[in-house]
Amino acid sequence: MLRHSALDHTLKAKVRNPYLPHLARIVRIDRAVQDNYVFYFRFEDPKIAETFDYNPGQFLEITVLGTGEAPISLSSSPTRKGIVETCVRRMGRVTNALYRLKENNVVGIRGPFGNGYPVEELKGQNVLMVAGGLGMAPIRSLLNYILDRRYEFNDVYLLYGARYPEDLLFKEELTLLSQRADVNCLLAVEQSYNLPGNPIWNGKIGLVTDLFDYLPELDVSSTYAVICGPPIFYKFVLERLLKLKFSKNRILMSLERRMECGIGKCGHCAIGYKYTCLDGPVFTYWDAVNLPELL
Amino acid sequence: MKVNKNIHIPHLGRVEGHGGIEIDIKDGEPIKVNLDIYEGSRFYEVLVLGKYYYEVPSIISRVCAICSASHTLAAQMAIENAFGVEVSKRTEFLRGLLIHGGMIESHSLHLAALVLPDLLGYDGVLNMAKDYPKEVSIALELKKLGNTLQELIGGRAIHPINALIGGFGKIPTKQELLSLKNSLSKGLEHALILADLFKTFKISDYAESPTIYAALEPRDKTRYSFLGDYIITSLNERFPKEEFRKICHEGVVKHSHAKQSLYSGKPFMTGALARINLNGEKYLHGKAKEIQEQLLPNLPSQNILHNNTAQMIELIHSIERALQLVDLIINEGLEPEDLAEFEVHAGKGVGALEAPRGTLYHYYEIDDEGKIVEADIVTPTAQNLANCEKDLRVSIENLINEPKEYLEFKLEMVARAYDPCISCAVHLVKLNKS
Amino acid sequence: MNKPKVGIYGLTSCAGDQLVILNCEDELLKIASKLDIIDWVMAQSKNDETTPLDVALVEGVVAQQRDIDLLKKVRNRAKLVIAIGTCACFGGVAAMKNQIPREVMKAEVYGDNIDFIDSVKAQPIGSFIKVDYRLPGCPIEKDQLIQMISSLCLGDLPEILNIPVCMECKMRENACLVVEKGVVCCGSLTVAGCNARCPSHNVPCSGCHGPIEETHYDANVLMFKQAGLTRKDIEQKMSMFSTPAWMQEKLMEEIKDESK
Amino acid sequence: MNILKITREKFQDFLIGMQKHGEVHIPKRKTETTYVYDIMDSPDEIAYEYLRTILPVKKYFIKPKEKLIKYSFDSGFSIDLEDPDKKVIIFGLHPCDINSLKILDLAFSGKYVDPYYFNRRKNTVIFGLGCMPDEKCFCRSMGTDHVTDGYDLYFNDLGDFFLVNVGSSLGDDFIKEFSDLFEKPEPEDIDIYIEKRNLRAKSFKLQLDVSDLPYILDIERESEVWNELGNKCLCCGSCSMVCPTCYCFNIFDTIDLDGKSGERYRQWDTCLSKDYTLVAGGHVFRKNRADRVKNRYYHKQHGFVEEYGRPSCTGCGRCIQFCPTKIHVVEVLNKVMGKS
Ligand SMILES: Cc1cc2nc3c(=O)[nH]c(=O)nc-3n(C[C@H](O)[C@H](O)[C@H](O)COP(=O)(O)OP(=O)(O)OC[C@H]3O[C@@H](n4cnc5c(N)ncnc54)[C@H](O)[C@@H]3O)c2cc1C
Ligand code: SF4
Ligand code: SF4
Ligand code: SF4
Repeated sequence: MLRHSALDHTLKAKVRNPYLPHLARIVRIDRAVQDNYVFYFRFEDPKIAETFDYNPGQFLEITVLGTGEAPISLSSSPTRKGIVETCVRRMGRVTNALYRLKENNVVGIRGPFGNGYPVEELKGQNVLMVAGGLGMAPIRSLLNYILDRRYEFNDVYLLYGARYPEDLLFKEELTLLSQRADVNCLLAVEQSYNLPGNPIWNGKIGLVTDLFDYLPELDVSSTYAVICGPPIFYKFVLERLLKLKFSKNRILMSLERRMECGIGKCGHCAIGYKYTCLDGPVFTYWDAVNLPELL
Repeated sequence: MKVNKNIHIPHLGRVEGHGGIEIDIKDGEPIKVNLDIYEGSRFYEVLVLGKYYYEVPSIISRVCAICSASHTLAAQMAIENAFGVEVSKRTEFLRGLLIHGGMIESHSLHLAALVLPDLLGYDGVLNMAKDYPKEVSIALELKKLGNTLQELIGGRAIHPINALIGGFGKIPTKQELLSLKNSLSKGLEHALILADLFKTFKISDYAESPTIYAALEPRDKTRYSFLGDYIITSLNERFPKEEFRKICHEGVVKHSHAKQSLYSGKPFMTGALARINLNGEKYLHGKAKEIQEQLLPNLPSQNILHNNTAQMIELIHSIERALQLVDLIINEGLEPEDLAEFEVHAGKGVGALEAPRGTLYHYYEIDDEGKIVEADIVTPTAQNLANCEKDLRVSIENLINEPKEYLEFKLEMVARAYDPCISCAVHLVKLNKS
Repeated sequence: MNKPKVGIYGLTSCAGDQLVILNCEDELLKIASKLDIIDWVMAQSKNDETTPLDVALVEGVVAQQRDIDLLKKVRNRAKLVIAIGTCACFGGVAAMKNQIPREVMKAEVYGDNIDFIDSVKAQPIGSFIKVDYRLPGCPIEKDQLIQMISSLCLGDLPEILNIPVCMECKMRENACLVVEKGVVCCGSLTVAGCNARCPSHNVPCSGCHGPIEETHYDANVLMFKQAGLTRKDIEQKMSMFSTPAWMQEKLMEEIKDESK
Repeated sequence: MNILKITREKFQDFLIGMQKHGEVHIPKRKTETTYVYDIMDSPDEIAYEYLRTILPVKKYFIKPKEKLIKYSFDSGFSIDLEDPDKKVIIFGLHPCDINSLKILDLAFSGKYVDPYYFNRRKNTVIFGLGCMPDEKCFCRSMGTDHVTDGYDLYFNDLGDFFLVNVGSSLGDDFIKEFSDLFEKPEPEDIDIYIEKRNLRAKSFKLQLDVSDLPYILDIERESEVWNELGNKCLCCGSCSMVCPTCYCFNIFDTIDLDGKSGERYRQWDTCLSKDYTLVAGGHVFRKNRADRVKNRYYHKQHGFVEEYGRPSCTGCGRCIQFCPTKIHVVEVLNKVMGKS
């Protein structure tokens, strides 16, 4: 065990305080999807704004002043500096309070935290991204990262499903993407009412798992599956992936746990000896199977 | 000119609990004068039946928040009386301190939030604060002092938890007591400023009428006190507290959830004015005595509006006495002490003390197992109800030709002068149990 | 949000929670400047009884028809209804003997043949209307109240930590009364917030703040029985006061289960 | 190692002398069966016989409730340490207590270092005190019954005198400062120590074999023992509060009445509480009490071992003494291992 050292304590007392948020200003709120707004932030300190770096799949701790803090995934890509983007679903106290804020209001941001996706490992590989509902938030970060360095990756697939067409996050962006030749982007909704006033849904109707049928033959030994969605989504998507004979450590999934500190101290997100906030939120399926309670 | 009026004040503002006044005047005669009480019934006497004796004080404290310390102590004293428990001197001092805390809090709340706005012409303390910030902040400081005291001794400002049968759970530390003493000295200065303001008021006399007064005779016959074993009245009678039913013949009144007390068929008054009338001249000392001589030189007073003046005098007395008690307690030592020991057996007991609004009586009958078989609680507000209706009648007679709104306000003032605690009044007293 | 319009109401109660508001001596004037209190019978004589309210604070238990009427009126007027105090949240002391019919109680107290007293079984306000937030306590705690008012002014409501009194008791480094003296203490069943007031005064908790969301009656009954207490004792002591509405029913179930 | 000796009387003078370096805290008796660490008014209050305080020394480093930051709508976030330079000298830590700090050091270091913890760590002087185990101590089984570092000075109580080990340069400075109070031990003194040491070694009654405990726990996840335990546990959290190595906390914000500024606090939490794993939408990951009690044992004896190579339990026996329903960690684990 560590030997007691006064010097060590003195040095550690002087580290940058990881609990201290930076101020950031809301520069834009995209209210396209009800209760799933996209917030665009810019750090007040220009130096931080320019240098803030992260991995796709990492998350922030966002403070609404006077209310509290919540962990929120980054949706933007580190390849596009200056603005950080998050997609937030209105769930409870903090998220409600965030929805009360307007453009030009300030929030506090700590981070980035968590491991994020192993992008270096993904390079030169095929990447199959599968997202359900709000799971698109972190996947979008990876997607944009890949698009910005498209040449570093092999074939890229995105399967994304939501309940209604109105619920699709980043819809415009993704619709444009489906027209691109270098990405295979497939969207599906469970139901479409084609309500008057809403654009007509010409896409696929069904579950996200149905989109697997439209995929070409995959070489699973050189493909990573990156998946994110609600619990029930994992159940069915994993079934499909295993049927395709993916190795368990080629399936990357994001997990959600209660977090208070985001830095591996408060204990809430610990599963066995893994901290979702440090060792996750991205885990391989192998880890997931071997950490009891993980799913 | 014959006057016909119907006065109905549905929510008597700024009193504890829910009450109203209903008055019908026909041909210049008040034919109906009701002090209406419609706070819901909580059946406290039934709630405590079958409960163990030690649960009673904290249940009964919930009869009324502002009198919660008085109720807790009265219940404890009644139960100790039933079992023959002797408490230590220090416990008695601490209890005294707790009572004074309640008195300081209650009197300054009443004066600040209710009486001063009336006398100065505001609808409430919050509006009055705009023009009289100093007086309001002084009154709030005093109120806080009473709460600090109750918190320290009782463990909580409302519904004390530290006062127990046989003693106290935790004894305050010397440091805490010394800092309390500091606050008390400052409070005394504040109270005297408030008393100066009182000197400038002319108290009107439209409600004045002959009244019978009743209060406890101080146990310690050397000074003004809120503890005593004998009831004395302005009819020069004196009887032991165990005979409290003599004075409190209670009857249910049709319009109200409370009961009214009559003494020999007549209404009577208990409370600050009764205490000052009966005990003031003889037992007050110090600054309280000086202030009494300035504010109420001619005792006894028959004017209920003087009840507020009497409260002002008592406020000063309570602070002075609390200062003495702190020293007495420190002298007794502050070591932890076990609760007084006693044997549980069947018995009956009465606890009586002077609560801010008047004499409070608790009576319990306990069985061999220590469970309550009968309970009876007579609160000051219940005792005062009949007298209040009498004073309202007198006021109407004197003010009959005044405009309705003015009359309403003056009547409300009479009701408020009693500082009625309606939650207390509807604790519901047991009667004709077969 | 600009100054919220607030009404403060007392149903059948000891007025303790309203008194706690008045007991915020240091903050009272500030509170008055942050909130537009337009209806508060206990503290002011001119009251607005019709304007819609942003927030209504309701104290007390429903014990008579008049309370139900007032409550419904308040609900219709107010965007947010907040129950303050254990009576409003859970029924409080007054609900202790709900198993005894009101008729019998009336007769006991007022004598027979009295028919004018309007009284219903004592119930928390949630039995009649939707309640948006609960601030328990008998009476409520000053610091929690002020935190709630501060949050309200921002348009929020504060988070109430759903932890038992035991945790606060240990945080204050008290010796556990159950371990040390073998008495019945309701700490583990009761929601924290009082900073373990009673155990810190060597007095067992009687549950005045009401239940935590998840109350483990089974384990408590088991524990006290092992400590040699009889079923009757446990029942009596654990339903001592304030908590009866929630405690007695579940507790009785547990005790019944035990006898199987 | 530098070994010295000090008589009991002079030791008291030493502690009084230490008061000029900061607040001296000592174990004091609180009630019939309990002790607490608290500030020393006089050395006569020291309860040398004490074995365990209600709250462990962690209370000095992560307070039950402490302010992390303050914020204002105008000027943003800032750190607002109360008394950042306050020096505290704690006397009386037994080996398990000193080891508990070394375990907390691990938890509060790592990728992100907790500056609040280490600031207090830096400002605190640790004086150890030897002990004689009772029937609730099982530090020997957890390997925490002795220390060779982690303290500034260590005092072995040998009746009329203490044998003193110097564990840090700072400790050495104190010895120099009070050199007239300390003396060189005689060989007989060392003999007395060895005798006492042997007696102590024989005095451990409670035992837990942890050699393959993590493995056993792995395969006994579904053991009936956990359900029995779940039925008995009140989820009161007392065990976590008193445990020297339970460090979970909640974070919450307060806002001032003026609506312009506020503070962020952390407060001890426990994995026994249902809300511990509650996420938005109401999902709770450990719904059953059994899962929660089990989690506490698994984190100490399994998770921590995988992470740091040793269990985080120090065998201090606090959770045994303060569990209202008499749940006994060693009995439970022995039962899981089939040795009831
Ligand atoms: C790594 C990670 C990434 C996330 N990314 C996103 C995202 O991109 N977009 C999005 O909308 N949501 C995301 N969430 C979920 C989001 O954190 C919760 O919805 C949010 O914390 C709810 O807070 P609230 O105060 O609004 O809800 P409430 O229900 O009022 O919260 C109550 C309490 O539970 C805690 N809590 C509740 N849910 C969670 C949770 N899921 N994780 C941690 N603590 C929780 C809060 O700290 C709070 O103390 C993410 C969660 C995690 C762990
Ligand atoms: S300890 Fe229990 S009874 Fe006492 S104040 Fe707290 S919740 Fe109420
Ligand atoms: S689990 Fe129990 S014995 Fe182990 S360190 Fe914690 S309190 Fe002590
Ligand atoms: S102290 Fe005992 S009853 Fe309380 S949570 Fe811990 S194991 Fe359960």
